[in-house]
Amino acid sequence: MTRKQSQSIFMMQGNQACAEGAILAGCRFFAGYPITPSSEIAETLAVKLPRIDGKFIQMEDEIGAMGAVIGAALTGMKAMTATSGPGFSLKQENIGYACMAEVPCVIVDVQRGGPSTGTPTLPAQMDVQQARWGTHGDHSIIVLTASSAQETFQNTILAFNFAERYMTPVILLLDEIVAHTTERVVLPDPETLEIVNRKQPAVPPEEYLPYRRTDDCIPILAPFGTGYRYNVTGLCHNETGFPTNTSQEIESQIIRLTEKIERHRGDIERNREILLEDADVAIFAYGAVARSARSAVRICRGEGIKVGLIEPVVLWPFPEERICEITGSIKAFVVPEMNLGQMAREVRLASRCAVDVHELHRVDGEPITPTQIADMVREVV
Amino acid sequence: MTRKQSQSIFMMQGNQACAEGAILAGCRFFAGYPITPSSEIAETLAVKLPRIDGKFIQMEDEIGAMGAVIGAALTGMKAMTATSGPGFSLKQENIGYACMAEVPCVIVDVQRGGPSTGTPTLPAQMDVQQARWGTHGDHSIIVLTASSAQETFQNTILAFNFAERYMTPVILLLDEIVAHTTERVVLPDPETLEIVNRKQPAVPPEEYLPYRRTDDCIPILAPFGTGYRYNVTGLCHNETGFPTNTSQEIESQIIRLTEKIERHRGDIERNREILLEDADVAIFAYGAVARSARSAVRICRGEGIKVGLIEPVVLWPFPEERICEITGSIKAFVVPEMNLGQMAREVRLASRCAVDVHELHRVDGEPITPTQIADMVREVV
Amino acid sequence: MDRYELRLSGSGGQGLILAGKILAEAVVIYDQRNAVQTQSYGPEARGGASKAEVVISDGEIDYPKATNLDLLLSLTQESCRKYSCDLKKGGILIIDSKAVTEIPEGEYKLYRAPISDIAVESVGKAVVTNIVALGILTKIAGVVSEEAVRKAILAKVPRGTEELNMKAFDAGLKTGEELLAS
Amino acid sequence: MDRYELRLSGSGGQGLILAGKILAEAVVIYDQRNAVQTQSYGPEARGGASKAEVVISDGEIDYPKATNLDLLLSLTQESCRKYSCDLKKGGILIIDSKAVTEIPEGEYKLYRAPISDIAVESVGKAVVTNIVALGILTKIAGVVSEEAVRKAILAKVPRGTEELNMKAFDAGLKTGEELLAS
Amino acid sequence: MAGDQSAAKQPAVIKVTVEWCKGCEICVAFCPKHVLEMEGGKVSVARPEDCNKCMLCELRCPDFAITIE
Amino acid sequence: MAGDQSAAKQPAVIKVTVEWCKGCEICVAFCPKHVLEMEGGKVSVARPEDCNKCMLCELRCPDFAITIE
Amino acid sequence: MFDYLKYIREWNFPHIWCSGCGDGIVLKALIRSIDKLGIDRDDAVMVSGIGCSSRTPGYIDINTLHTTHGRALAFATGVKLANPKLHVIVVMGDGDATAIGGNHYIHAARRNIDLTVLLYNNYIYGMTGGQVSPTTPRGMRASTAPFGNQEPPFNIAELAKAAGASFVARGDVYYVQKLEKIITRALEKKGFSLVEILSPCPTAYGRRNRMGHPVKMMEWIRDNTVPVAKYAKMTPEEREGKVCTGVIVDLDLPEYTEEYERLIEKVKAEK
Amino acid sequence: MFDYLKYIREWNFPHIWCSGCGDGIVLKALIRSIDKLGIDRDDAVMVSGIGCSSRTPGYIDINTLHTTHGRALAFATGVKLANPKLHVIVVMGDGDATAIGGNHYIHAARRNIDLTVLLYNNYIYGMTGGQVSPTTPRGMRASTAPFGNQEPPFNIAELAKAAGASFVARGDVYYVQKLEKIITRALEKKGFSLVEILSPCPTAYGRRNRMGHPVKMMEWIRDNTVPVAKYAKMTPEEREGKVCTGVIVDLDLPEYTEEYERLIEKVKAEK
Ligand SMILES: Cc1ncc(C[n+]2csc(CCOP(=O)(O)OP(=O)(O)O)c2C)c(N)n1
Ligand SMILES: Cc1ncc(C[n+]2csc(CCOP(=O)(O)OP(=O)(O)O)c2C)c(N)n1
Ligand code: SF4
Ligand code: SF4
Ligand code: SF4
Ligand code: SF4
Ligand code: SF4
Ligand code: SF4
Ligand SMILES: [Mg+2]
Ligand SMILES: [Mg+2]
Repeated sequence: MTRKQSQSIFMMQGNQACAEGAILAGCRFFAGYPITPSSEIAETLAVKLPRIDGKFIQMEDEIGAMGAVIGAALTGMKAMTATSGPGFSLKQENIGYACMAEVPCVIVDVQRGGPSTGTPTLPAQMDVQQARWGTHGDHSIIVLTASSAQETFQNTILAFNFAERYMTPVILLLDEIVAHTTERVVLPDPETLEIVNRKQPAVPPEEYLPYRRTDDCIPILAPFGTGYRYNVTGLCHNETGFPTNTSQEIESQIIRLTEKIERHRGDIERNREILLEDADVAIFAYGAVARSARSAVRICRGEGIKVGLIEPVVLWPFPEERICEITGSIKAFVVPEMNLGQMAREVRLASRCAVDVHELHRVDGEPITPTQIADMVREVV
Repeated sequence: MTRKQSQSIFMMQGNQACAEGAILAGCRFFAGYPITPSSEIAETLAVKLPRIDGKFIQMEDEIGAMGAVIGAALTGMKAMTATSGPGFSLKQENIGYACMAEVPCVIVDVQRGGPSTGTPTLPAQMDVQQARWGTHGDHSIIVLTASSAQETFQNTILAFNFAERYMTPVILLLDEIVAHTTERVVLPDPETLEIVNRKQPAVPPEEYLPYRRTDDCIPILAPFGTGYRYNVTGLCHNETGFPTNTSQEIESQIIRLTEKIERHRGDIERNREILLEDADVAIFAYGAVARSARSAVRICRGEGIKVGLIEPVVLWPFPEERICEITGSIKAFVVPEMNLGQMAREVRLASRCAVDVHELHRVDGEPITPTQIADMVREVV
Repeated sequence: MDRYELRLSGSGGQGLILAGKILAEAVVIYDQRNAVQTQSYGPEARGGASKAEVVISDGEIDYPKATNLDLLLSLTQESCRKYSCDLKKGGILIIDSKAVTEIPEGEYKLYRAPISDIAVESVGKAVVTNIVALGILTKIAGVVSEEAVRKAILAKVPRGTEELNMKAFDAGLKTGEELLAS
Repeated sequence: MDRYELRLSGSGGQGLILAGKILAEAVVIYDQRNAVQTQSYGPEARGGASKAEVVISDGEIDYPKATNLDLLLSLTQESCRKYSCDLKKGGILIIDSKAVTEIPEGEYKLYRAPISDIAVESVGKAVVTNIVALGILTKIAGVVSEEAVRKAILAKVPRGTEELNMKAFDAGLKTGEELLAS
Repeated sequence: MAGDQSAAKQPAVIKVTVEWCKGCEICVAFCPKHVLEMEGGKVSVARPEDCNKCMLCELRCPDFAITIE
Repeated sequence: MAGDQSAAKQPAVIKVTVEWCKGCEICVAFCPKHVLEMEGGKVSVARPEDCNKCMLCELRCPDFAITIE
Repeated sequence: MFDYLKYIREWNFPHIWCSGCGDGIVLKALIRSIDKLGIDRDDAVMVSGIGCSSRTPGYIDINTLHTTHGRALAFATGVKLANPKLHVIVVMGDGDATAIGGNHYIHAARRNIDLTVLLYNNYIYGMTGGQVSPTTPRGMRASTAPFGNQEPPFNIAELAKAAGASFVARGDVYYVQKLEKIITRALEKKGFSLVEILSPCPTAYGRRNRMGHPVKMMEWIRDNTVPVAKYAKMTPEEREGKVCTGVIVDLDLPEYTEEYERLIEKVKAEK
Repeated sequence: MFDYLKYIREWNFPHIWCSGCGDGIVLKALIRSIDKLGIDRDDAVMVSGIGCSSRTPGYIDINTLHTTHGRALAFATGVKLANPKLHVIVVMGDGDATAIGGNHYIHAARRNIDLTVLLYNNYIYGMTGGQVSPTTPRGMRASTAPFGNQEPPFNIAELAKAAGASFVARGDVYYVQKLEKIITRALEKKGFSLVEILSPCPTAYGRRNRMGHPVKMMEWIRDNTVPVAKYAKMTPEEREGKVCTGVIVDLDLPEYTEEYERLIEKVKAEK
């Protein structure tokens, strides 16, 4: 990573941009376990964190890394881990713990092809459903993505902000192309960044209930060591944080875990839209594929084809309403993905099957090209 | 478990029925790690397997258990493991390995409430989406369920048969009610059971390709030690079983993993249907909830309400076509689930949003009652 | 019979789960009717209140839990307090009169006997309280044959304790008879 | 300029990834235009053929991979064989004439020089082959300023090796000039 | 051991939190002075005057149910 | 050590699989008789006549690229 | 009179442990040690896994963290590294620590991170109803070893020692004053301090192995534990069936979080 | 002339390992041992995890199973227990075996299941480009220990010993004839047999630590390994920086699958 002297322009990989974003978001703890194509995130933070009093630890495995991140987060630190598919699978149990105990943290999954070891160095987008459903039990979760190093930088910050605001693990799903492409990143003046820090209790310890049922459904967890002695558990628990076996308390907790995300869709959802106003066909694309989709829009518009593009920044909660709205004004969706149609099914569901959803799959480890997308758009029109 | 002398009628829990089914299906290897509410499966097999030259091992953790099962299966044995949510999450990486390497085996997940440790002893159906998407990477998978001890017995056998026929891990999803309810089970004469054993190579070792691209997409893996020396890997591989980086080979493999299940939907799908012919409302229910749904149908029919019931035995691949057909003749679906609507979304998708899908959720650790379902049916009519 | 629901309740370690299993097996295996048996797991099952439920029917039993009890057996005050509200109108409540002193209000038939004392008196051991209770219940509920329960007990209790348990069962039957008669 | 695609290819350990990074940084940081750089990872990167790609443009660069090459640099026979088919008509092929003896067919402009020999001759070390190649390419492609590349080299090479690398770069520039002239 | 003696002189106050006692008998079995007994499944202080305040019952009670003052 | 002597008498046949040799120099560096040399990044057999058939080059070649007969 | 109430969460009592379960005895010893050392409750964190013993956090009034099965040491590593000022006490069962948690166990020991580990060894999986554990002695019965356990057990303390722990000890709930002293030393020690504690499970282990009564289990401990010093002098035959208690390892080794602070200083100085 | 071709999958050559990587040297020693013992290729199974060393199965013509990272021993346990007639050889890297795979490592050793384990220790994560490993010596550099590793490393062999392995040894690729002998003994041993092998990684470890050239790494091994017997007589100061090689443990202990067969016999007799 080299910096231009006068301005804050850098050349960096998506993985490095992620590390930079984390630091500016206030992340001071990273626990990880190396895995291609995510390792540069760890490697960058191994160099940078100690310089700013942060802590970097390479744990014995991904499960331990996820556990350490949660432990650190409970002391009030902003904490993160990064991995790829196999490690993401291993982290699932503890990600569920973070959901249940409502511990803010960020998990980066740089996807590879799969299942299993699959194609460790080739791009894919095969973990998008896993990011939503990978852990057992009912819960909701926020999942972001990014299509460039610049967006990776920004969305890493966003991920931390969401984690802190909603007291929840947030997943950042990248792909190998975004992670490993070195490109221009403009780092803004840190002062100009919106940084969210979790709420602190406003009541004295005697009155404090960590999981108090509030209007916004979000708990306030005091950092360990600040005089608020409470209990954190992965068992169903009540407002005090102690385990419960009472049906009402169980129900209220499980529903709240989903509600606290669902209810704030308005704040969470973010889409980047291009030329959708008059479009007949809408491309739905994310990650590196969105880049190709942008080119495809340009190509097709050049040919007079009315095509637009929606790029969700937040994959989950899925932008149901927006897709539904768009459905009203278009004739078809085209959904190119480096998987076998994992998000296309969501588009179909959100569009209430009112228009055709054309799927473009690529699972051979090669990126989807602008031409491929343009071809399908032409076919569809 | 006590046997009636003259006939083969037993009283047993669903968990015991699962163990009995496994034995009759030919399972001779169990590796597990204790977890409520699944432990009785292991405990039953710990007693029974050594008596029939089978092997039981309690591994150090669920990850190891899943690994041992795959290793055993590759020697030609029928092998199984059983767990609950937290363990199911941990097994996901190696389940993905079994998908990728196409190793037949059965994984039982007796669901608890969650996420995380949740409610270890209370019923839930919160892992149905995880069963489909829990591991990273694109793949397809067969997931069965059961609503009684008798069905658990039968479907365990079915699970082994599917595993052996399609060379794939098969998941049996139970719930705590089915697992722990002691009830009557009639064990059929073993001779009358259809038992499938995986194919053996028909060619000599020199001509043998373990992952040869066949019409039915299903590989033939010779047991280790029988003279066919080949390689098994979780990396993308070609017909020989060796790792590949060639796009065509990668693509062909990833697509085949899904194809081999999708193409055989006709053989795999199984639904139990009640009074759907003239129904205005169809209840879609599975597991213990299906029992309550049956009562609800009886109650409602008694009141003259035209309601029917579809109980999928196979949850994944989801019975899309059948749901689509049913959609044509009904006005609404009612989907009661002990989760927040995980299968309801599939019903909605399969019905192409053509009729209303009414969701009935219960996540407080209590079973859904017949009355609850009947009430909703009445409301909907 | 359409559906007969029983709940045996007390504290963990009183052997009520076993009693429930014996009852259900008696019905299914020896009386050749239908029954399902469930029980509480979890922290509840350790120390605190514990319960076993049996639902008996001549048809299929869809919903396996007992929610509208025909009969409740309570060996502890706590379990009686907790579960008596689930008794249907006109249902049967059997209590250990030594343990349950606070009798809940409601329209039910009450039978009380010093069940654990009877166990100690009949065979000298409190461990068979569950079997004594089973005898009382068999008599009072009248939904399962004595012979069937007897066979089921013999099939399920540890070898060497058969006689002891038979004695306890007989003592229960006798108590049940007396209660019915009084 | 709309889009200019380069690929630097050879074998793992020849420093082509670094060369690609230097080139991209020169364009972006010092020439203040746009560029993206990608590379091959994986088994390929170890031992076998290795490649770094740079796409240069004045606008946004959506698709980051080079598929229709304006310029291909090949330092090994294997990489030349593998990648030359991606050269666009009229594109530029620069090869190390010692390593690549089998010249692929096609409509392109061919430049050959004993690049690694030049490295050894100019500074006595083959390790700077990548920088020599960068010099040649800078001259021939004409898409990045010499000054920018020079600065980028200085910013990226290990401390203490600056002079060495400048010499190598100069040797490359000179070779490039000669090639253009010839 | 003057301390011991003076302590022994003052009679021990043995407090039992009955609701917490689970009747494990550990305190009873290992009381060197046989001060304690079981009664109705719970501990009962039968001979408080014999107590030597060795504290062993308190130290070993798993249920925080018995204390010596 | 008659065996050794007679073996030494028969000149060694040193076979190199050039396509497999990755030029690590291990064989060259540890050949006690300096039989081998590097040439163009690969091993080359410079002085076969000096070889004492100690086999060390073969044993230590990571690439199955050199054998002694 | 020692005031336990100050340290417990009275509202959660009576606790869920069975009659005669040793876990409550350990908790009391720990409380007395904390009190003796004057550790501020606000600065103390207890981290546990899943199991009967791991329910301890529910009862002690400090910062408590009940994690996932086997992962307590990983969470605890995060807590401690993030805020080295906290006293971190880790509570685990034998299954939790040495079966599913075995990897975190050896790695936390290797790093010699300053955690005080109380490992309740009851030779069984209590919480889940009596399955075999990596510490179940050979021949003993468990629900998943119905014919007697045929696997050799771990020597938990030796494992910690080989992995690099700076303090390794073993105590039991019969000799409870000795246990308290050991726990106090472990709390004082800077570095990974393991205290393995023999804590009987009459319900899941005792009943299956002819020690159903809590008193029998206490007697077993009384009769089969031997102080380290004495054990050292015993012949292999004499050692058969005996368990040594006391401090086994006490070394001065660099502690992980202190080393980390040193690294930070070094790196910042270089910058 | 030894015919390696009989045992290798020639069509996969040249292998993926870097120039000077020690892994190929180990493979050859293993092949010679297999040949010497006359093990039938059809009855031999190699199980590996993920890593450079774990790519070995691609090159040897026996039954081969390349599993997931760290889990080789779990898969191998399944293979061996299901069919005890198979010779099961497990190949793992230091990260694979002792980082993510640490739990399976200690448990397979504890069970003393008959697996021959070749643990390639190159002090680094080779495959993923040079991250620190639990065996990286203090002070050495890795991509995730850019200021020098501050964690103490495992003594892999001591760990296996403490966990219960019946055979523990260490070899290296410089003294390759000795290595071959050790591997042969390990293959012959009935029980869990660990051979830790110092196998250099010039690319990911050497380059970062002033040993970029394969020859330098071989020299390091030559100059810093000491035979067990000699090591035993050295003072702690003399031992500093040295690694002992040879057979460290060789005990007669009950083997797991044999014990299991005994259990089956017993249970069947009881029935
Ligand atoms: C991932 C996972 N696997 C399994 C379990 C089930 N489980 C809960 S506690 C436990 C073992 C308890 O044994 P131990 O650690 O010895 O603690 P004890 O109850 O004996 O104190 C198990 C297997 C779980 N909760 N999570
Ligand atoms: C679950 C999982 N985590 C991480 C990885 C990435 N990974 C592959 S190999 C490896 C480590 C390799 O090191 P080592 O085991 O020492 O083998 P070497 O390459 O040095 O021979 C890692 C971390 C993976 N494949 N799977
Ligand atoms: S203090 Fe000692 S003597 Fe007194 S009651 Fe307790 S155990 Fe007995
Ligand atoms: S030790 Fe405690 S719980 Fe046990 S009997 Fe005595 S007072 Fe009761
Ligand atoms: S056999 Fe020995 S002497 Fe001959 S070339 Fe090889 S290493 Fe040198
Ligand atoms: S040891 Fe082998 S690979 Fe290395 S230089 Fe010699 S022949 Fe070539
Ligand atoms: S089951 Fe065992 S360990 Fe658990 S609380 Fe009961 S006695 Fe204690
Ligand atoms: S990276 Fe290291 S371990 Fe991997 S092949 Fe290269 S030298 Fe060997
Ligand atoms: Mg235990
Ligand atoms: Mg390594």
